[in-house]
Amino acid sequence: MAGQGEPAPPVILAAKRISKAFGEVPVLFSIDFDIRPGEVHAIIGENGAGKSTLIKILSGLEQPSSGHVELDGQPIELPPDGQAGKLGIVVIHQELNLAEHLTVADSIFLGRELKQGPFLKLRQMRDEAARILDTLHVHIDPEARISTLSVADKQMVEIAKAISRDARILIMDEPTAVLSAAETKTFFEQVDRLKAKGVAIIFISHKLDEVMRLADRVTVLRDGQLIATVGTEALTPDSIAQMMVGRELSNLYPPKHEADVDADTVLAVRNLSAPGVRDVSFALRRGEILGFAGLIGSGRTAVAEAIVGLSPIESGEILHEGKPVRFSDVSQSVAAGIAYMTKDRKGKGLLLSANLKDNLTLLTLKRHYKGPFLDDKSETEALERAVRRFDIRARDPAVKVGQLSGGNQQKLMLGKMMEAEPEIIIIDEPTRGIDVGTKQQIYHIIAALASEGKSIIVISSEMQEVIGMAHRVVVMREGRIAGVLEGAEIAEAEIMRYAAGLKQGGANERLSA
Amino acid sequence: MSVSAHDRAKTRKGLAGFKFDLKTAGPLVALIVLCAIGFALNPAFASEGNIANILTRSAFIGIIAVGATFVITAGGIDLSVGSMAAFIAGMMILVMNAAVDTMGVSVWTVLLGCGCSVILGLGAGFINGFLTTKGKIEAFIVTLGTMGIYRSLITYFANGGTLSLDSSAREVYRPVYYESFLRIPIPVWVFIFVAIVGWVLMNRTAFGRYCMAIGSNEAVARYSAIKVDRIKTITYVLQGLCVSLATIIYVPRLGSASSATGVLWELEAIAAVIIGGTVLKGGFGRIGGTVVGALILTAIGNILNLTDIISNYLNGAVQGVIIVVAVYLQRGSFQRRRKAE
Amino acid sequence: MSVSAHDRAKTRKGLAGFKFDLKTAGPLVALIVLCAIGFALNPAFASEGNIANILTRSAFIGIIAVGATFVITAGGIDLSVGSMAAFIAGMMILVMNAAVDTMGVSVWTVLLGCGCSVILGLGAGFINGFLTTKGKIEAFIVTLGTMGIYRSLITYFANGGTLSLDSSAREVYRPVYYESFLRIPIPVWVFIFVAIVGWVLMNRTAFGRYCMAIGSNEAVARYSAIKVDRIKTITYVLQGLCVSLATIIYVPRLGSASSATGVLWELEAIAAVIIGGTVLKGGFGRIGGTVVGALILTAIGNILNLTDIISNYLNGAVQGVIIVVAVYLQRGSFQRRRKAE
Amino acid sequence: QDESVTIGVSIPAATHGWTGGLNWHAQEAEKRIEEAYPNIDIVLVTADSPGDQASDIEDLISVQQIDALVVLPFESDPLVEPVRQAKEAGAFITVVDRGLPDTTIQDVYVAGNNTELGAVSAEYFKSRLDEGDNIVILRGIPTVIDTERFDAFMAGIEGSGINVLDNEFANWNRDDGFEVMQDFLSRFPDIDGVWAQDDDIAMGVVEAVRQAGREDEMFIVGGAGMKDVIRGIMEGDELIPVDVLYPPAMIATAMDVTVANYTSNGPVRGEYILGAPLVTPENAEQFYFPDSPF
Ligand SMILES: Nc1ncnc2c1ncn2[C@@H]1O[C@H](COP(=O)(O)OP(=O)(O)OP(=O)(O)O)[C@@H](O)[C@H]1O
Ligand SMILES: Nc1ncnc2c1ncn2[C@@H]1O[C@H](COP(=O)(O)OP(=O)(O)OP(=O)(O)O)[C@@H](O)[C@H]1O
Ligand SMILES: [Mg+2]
Ligand SMILES: [Mg+2]
Repeated sequence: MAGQGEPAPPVILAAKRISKAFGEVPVLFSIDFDIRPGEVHAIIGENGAGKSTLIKILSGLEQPSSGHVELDGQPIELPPDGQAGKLGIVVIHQELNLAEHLTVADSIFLGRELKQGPFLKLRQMRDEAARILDTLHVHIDPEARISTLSVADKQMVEIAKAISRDARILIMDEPTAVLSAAETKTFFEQVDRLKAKGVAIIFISHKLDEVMRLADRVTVLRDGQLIATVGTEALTPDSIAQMMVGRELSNLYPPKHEADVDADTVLAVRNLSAPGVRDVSFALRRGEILGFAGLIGSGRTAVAEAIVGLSPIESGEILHEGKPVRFSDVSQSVAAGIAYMTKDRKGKGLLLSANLKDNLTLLTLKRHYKGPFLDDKSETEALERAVRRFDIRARDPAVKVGQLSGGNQQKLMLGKMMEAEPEIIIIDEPTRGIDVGTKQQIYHIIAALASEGKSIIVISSEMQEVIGMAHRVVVMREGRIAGVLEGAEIAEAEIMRYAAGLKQGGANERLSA
Repeated sequence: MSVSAHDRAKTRKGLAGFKFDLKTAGPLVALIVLCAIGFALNPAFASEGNIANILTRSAFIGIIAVGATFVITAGGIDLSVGSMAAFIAGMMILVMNAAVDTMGVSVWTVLLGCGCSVILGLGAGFINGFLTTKGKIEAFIVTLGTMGIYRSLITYFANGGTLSLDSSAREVYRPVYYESFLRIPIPVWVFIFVAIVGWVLMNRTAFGRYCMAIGSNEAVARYSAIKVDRIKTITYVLQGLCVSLATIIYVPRLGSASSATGVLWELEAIAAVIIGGTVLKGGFGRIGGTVVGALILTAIGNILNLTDIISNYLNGAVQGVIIVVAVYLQRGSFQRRRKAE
Repeated sequence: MSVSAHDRAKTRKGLAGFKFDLKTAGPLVALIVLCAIGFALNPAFASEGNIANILTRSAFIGIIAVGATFVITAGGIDLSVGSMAAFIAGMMILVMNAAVDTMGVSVWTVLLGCGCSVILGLGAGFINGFLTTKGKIEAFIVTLGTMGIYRSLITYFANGGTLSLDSSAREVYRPVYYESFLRIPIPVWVFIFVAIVGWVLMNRTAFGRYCMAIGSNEAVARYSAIKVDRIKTITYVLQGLCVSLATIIYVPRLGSASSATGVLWELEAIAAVIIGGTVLKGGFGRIGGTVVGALILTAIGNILNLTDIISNYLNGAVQGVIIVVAVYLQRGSFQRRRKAE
Repeated sequence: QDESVTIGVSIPAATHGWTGGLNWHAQEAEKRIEEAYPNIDIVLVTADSPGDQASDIEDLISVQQIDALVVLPFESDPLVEPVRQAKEAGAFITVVDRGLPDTTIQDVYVAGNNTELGAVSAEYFKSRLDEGDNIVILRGIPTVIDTERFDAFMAGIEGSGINVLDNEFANWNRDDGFEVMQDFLSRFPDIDGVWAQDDDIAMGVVEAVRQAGREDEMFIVGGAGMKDVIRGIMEGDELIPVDVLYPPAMIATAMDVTVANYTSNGPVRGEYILGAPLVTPENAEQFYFPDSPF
C-alpha cells in the first residue's frame, strides 16, 4: 500500500451491506467490503463461508439479494456474464474451467482477441502469450491444447489470462491452491508488479503465509457473516486462524510417529516408465506416509496414475505385497486395496451436475446393494457418515456438487476415496482449497490411518504439508526421482535443491529398499 | 445454527422433491394437453379402441426408445435401430419359414424366431458398441454405417421386395400382437414390462448410475473405477435387445418385413427420448419421460388422422410445431421455476 | 533447468505441429485411397468429365456441410437443412415463375430468385437459432420440428407434385450449374469460395474461436464476455446462408423442386462434418476436413456406379462399410501416433 | 452387330414394394439379356432421389459411356435435363412409366398410366357402390404419381354420389396403411369401401380391418399387381375383390424394346402404352408371377 504519509487513494470498488441467498438458503449476511487501487485485500474464511459468493457478486456473476455494489463511489449494477471485464474487473474464478479444446494462446485472449481488421493476429497473440507465460516462468507451449495440460499448468494459464488483461481490479479466488512453491513465488512477483501499477487486488487463499506475505488488509468471513476487516500488520497467522475458525488452532500437524523401519514393503515400484515417468523406483512401507514433492509437471501425478492403471506402463514393474501387479483400470486397483484421489476435482474427480450422494458412492456403488437394487438408505447413511467425518458443509444437501464451495467439494472427494476403505492410499493435493481448521482435521485423519497400518502416499505442492506429514519424501524432477529424503533431511531448502536439479541422487541407494 | 440450518435444509428438500416431480411431469402435462385437444377434435379419440391403438403403436417406438435412453444417457447415439429392426424382422421371418418347411408349425417355430431375434439384437448391439469403444470411432459414424448395412441386407434378402411369414406360422404368432390380457393388448404389456425394467435399471442399479456418470464426464467415470468401455458397450447391447423385443411384437402385426420396415424409427426413438427430458449430450436420463415422449409422438400422428381440418400436406408441419411447442412449454415452465428460485 | 525445459517445449511443439498436419491429413488419405480404388475399378474414374461431375455434385453437400461445421462446433445440430433446401428451392421457383409472368425473363429474374433464396435462408437459420437460444429448446428438437415444417410446406406449395421453373427462365439460369470457368464448373467455384470463407472464419476470426469456445464449454465462453446466444444464433444463420447458396446452384441443375428434394441431406452433411474430424459434441471444428468429407461421400456414390460387381441392393452396405473403415483408419492411425509419442 | 453395346438402366431404389418389384424385374431382365446377347452389357443403377438419379445418369454417360439409356424417372420434370444430356452424348433413350414433359428427347416411351389407374379404380367403385356410400382413401407419398392417381380417381367418381370421408397419406407402406386405417376405423362407423391405390398399403389396411372385425362391411382396392393380392383374387377373396394392374415388369419390357433396337433389323421407335387393366378372378391368372418378390 502507499506509504504511511500519503493519504490513501479513494475506494474503487465496494460492497455495501450485501446479502445473498440461493433460493431460501442465505449465504451472505450484510457484508461491507472495499478495495483501493494499489492495495491487496485478502478474504479468508472457512470452507463455505461465502468468499467465492462475495467475489461473484463483486464481479457481476451473481446479483445480490439485497445491498449494492459501488464502483468509483457510484452505485452500479454490474453486467452479468463476464462483461464486467470491460469495466476493468477481471476475475480468476475458483470453479470455472478453461475451454478444453482451445489452445493456450486462444484461451488467454478469449473474448478480446487481437485483430487486424476482421482477422486474428495469430502470430502476435502467440508471441504475446509466450511472453506473458515467460514472465510467469512457466514453459507451456502457447499452441498446446488446454486439454493436454496438467491442472497446475491450467491454473498458470488462468493466471496469465487474468494478468494480461488491463485490469483495474483483479480478483483471484484461490489462485495458488494447486501451485507449488516455485510457481507461487513467480506469481507473487507478478502480483507485486500489478500492485505497484496501482491495480486493486482481491485475493482469496487458505494459505495463511501467503495472505501474510501479500495482503495489506484482510477480511474474515465466517458462516456468511463479516467477522472483521483488519490491516495485516496487526495479525499473526494464529490470530487469523482464530478469527476464521472461531477457536484456537493448536498444532496444525499431528505428531509424527516414528516410522517402523522394519515394517514390510506393501508397494514397490521398480524402474517404472510410463507417460511422463522415467525409470522411477521407490518402496512404500506399511504404516508409512510417503511424501512426493517436486515442481509442476515433475511427474508425481503421472507416477500415481501409472500405478493405479490410469495410464499405460511402458516398462518396469510394480510389486504389491511382494506380488507383481499391473492394473489395467481403476476397478482393479481399488479391488486390490489401492485408491487414488485425483487433484483435478472438476475434470476427473466429481460429477459437478450430480448430487452429493451420487458422487460419494460412485466408486463403491456395489456395496450399496440390497438384494438386486441399490439401497437409497444405505447410500444416505454413507453420506451422513462422510459429512460428519470430513465436515462437509452444504447448506442445502440437495445441491449439485458444482454448487458446493470449493473446499467442500474437496472434502467430498476425500470422502469418496475413503469409502473404498483402501489399504494403500494415494492422495494428490489432499488439502487443495481446504481451510486451516479442516486441514488440521484431515492431517489428523491421515496420521490416524497411517497408525492403523494403512500406507499413504501424499503428493503435494505445499511443501509444509509434505514436511509436516511425511516420514520420507520422494522428490521428483522431469519424470525421474531426483532424491529421497528421510528424517532430518526433510526440510524446505533441501527439497528445493533436489526439485530444481541442483542436487541429485544422494539417497538413491535407499530407493530400492 | 446447526439446528436451524437443518430445518431449513428440510423445507428445501421438500421443495426440491416437488420441483423434481414437476420436472418429470413436464412431458406428462404436454401429453395430457394433447389428449384433451384430441378429444375436443374428435370424441372418438377417447374410445377404448383408439386408446388401445395408440398404446399398442407406441409400444414399438417406446421399447426402442427405452434402449436409446441408455445409449444417449451414456453419451452415445444409435442411428441404426430402424434398419436393425427391419433386418431382424426379415431374419426372423426367414428362420421361421425355414422351420415351418422342415418341421411343421408349432409354438416352437415362433419361439425359434424369437430366439433368433434376441440373438441378432444382442449381436448387432454388440457390434455397434464394440466399434464405438474399441474401434474408437464416433458413435454417429458407426451407427450411420450399420444403418446402411442392415437396410441393405434386408433389401438383399428380400430381393428388393417383401418377406412374408408363412401363413400357418402367422396364425400361431398372430395373438402376440392382436390379443389382450386383462383388456390390455400384449404389446402394451411388453412395453410396460420393458419400461419398468428400464426404469429400475436406470434408477435403482449401479449400471444406470454408471451410464449417467459416463455421459456427464467420462474421465470422472474412469477415475471412479467404472469400466467405461464395458458399460458403453452394454448400453448398445441393451439397445439391440430392445430392438429385438420391439421386432418380436412387430412381426405378428403384418407378418412381413421389407426395406420399408422401420424407416426413420431411429429419429422417432431419439425424439421420444429428448422430448422426455433426457439430455442429448448425455449425463441425464429419464425412462419415464421417454415413455411419455413415445406416447406423445404416437398421439400426434393419431390426432392428425382423426381430423381433416388441415391439409394432408401439412401434417408434417403440424407435427413439427406440436413437438417444438410441447418441448417449449415443458422447458419454459421449468425455466420459470428456476428463475423464481 | 529453464533451458532444458524450453528445449523440451520446443521439440514437443515441433512434434505437435507435425501431429496436427497428419491429423488433418487423415481424411485426405482416406479420400486418396478411395480414388485409387475407383481408378482401379474403372480407369474412366479419372477422366476429366467424371472428376468434374464428382466435384460439382459434392458442392451441394459440401457447402451445406461447411455451415454445419460451425453449428456443430458451437455445440448445436441442424437436422432441417435438407428440407430447408427443398423449401427454398420451391420458393425460388415460385418467385421466378411469378417474375417471368409479370416482367418477362432476364438476368434480373434469376437474381430476384437468388435474393429470395438468401433472404429465406437467413430467415430460416435465424428461426432455428432463435428457438434454440432464446426459446431454450434443444437444437435437436427445434430442427427436427422445422425439418417437418419445411418439408410439409414444399409439399403444400407444390400441391404434392413438382414445382418446375419456367423454361425460359431456366435457359438464363442454366449456365450457373452447367458452365465452367477456367475449366472448373461454376458450382465448384462456389464451393471453393464457401470453403475458403468458412476456413478463414473458423480459423482466422474471433467468431471461429468463439464457436469452439462455446462448443467446448459454454460457461467459460459466457464468462469471457462472449455473447453466447448471439454467436450460436449466427451459426444457424450461417448454416441457413450456406443452404441458400447450395440451393442457388442446385435449382439450375434440375430446374425443379418437390418433396423429394434434399431428402437426407442433413444426414449426409453431418456425416461429412464428422468424417472430416469435427467432434459431434462440439468444441473443435475443421473446415478442411469437412470439404474432404463431402468429397469422400460423393466419391463413394460415384464409385458404386462404376462397376456392377455388387448387387444394387447392397449399395447402402458398401457405403456404410466404407464410411466406417475410412473413419477408423483415420482415427486408428491417429491413435497409434499418440501412443508412439 | 458384333460391336459391344452398353445399356444403362436407371431406376429408383427398392424403398417400397412396387420399386422392389421394379428392381427385381430389372435384374432378371439384365441376367436374361446378358445371357442371350454376349455383346450387350447392362449397367443397372438405382437412386434414392431425383438428384441422385441425375447423378447416376451423369455417371452412366461419363464413366460407363453408355450407348443407350433406359430410365424410369423418379420425377419427370427434374430429369429432363440429365436425360437430355444423355441424348446429346449420343445415347438411345427409352423412358419408362413417368413421361418427360419434353417428348422430343426420347426414342421410345414405355408408358405406365397413373391416370388410368385412378380412373379404372373409380369405375370399379362406381360399379360396386351407390349414392351415399362412404369410402376412405389412403394415398402414397405426396408426389406427382400419387397426385395423378388421386386426381383421376376423384374425377372418376364425381357425380356418382359416393362420399369420400377423408384421405390420408400412407406412404406406400404397409405399416402406415395399417395405422391410418386403424384410425379411419375408429373415426368412421360406416365405411363401405377403401381405395388404397397400392397393394402394399392395401395389405396393411386388410390387417386393420380384420383386427376391427369389420371385414364384412367393406371392400378394398389397391393397385400394382402384387402377387399375394393377385393370388387372393384368384382364390376369390371378398375383402380385396379386384386389383388394378400397374406392373413393375414394365421395366423389363422397356429393356427388351431397347435391346431390340440393336438386335432387330430396323430401328425401334415409338410409344408402348401399358394399360392399367382391372384384375378380376376371371383374368387374374395371367398376371400372377409366383417368383417375383412383389
Ligand atoms: N449456485 C448455488 N446454489 C446454491 N447454493 C450455493 C450456490 N453457490 C454457492 N452456494 C452455497 O453457498 C455457500 C458459500 O459458498 P462459497 O463458494 O461462497 O464458499 P467459499 O467461502 O468460497 O468456500 P471455499 O473456501 O470452500 O471455496 C456454500 O454453502 C455453497 O453451497
Ligand atoms: N499420459 C501422458 N502422456 C504424455 N505425457 C504425459 C502424460 N501424463 C503426464 N504427462 C507429462 O508428464 C509430465 C508430468 O506431469 P504430472 O501431471 O504427472 O506432474 P506433477 O508432478 O503431478 O505436476 P503437477 O503439479 O503439474 O500436477 C508433464 O509434462 C505431462 O505433460
Ligand atoms: Mg470458494
Ligand atoms: Mg451387367
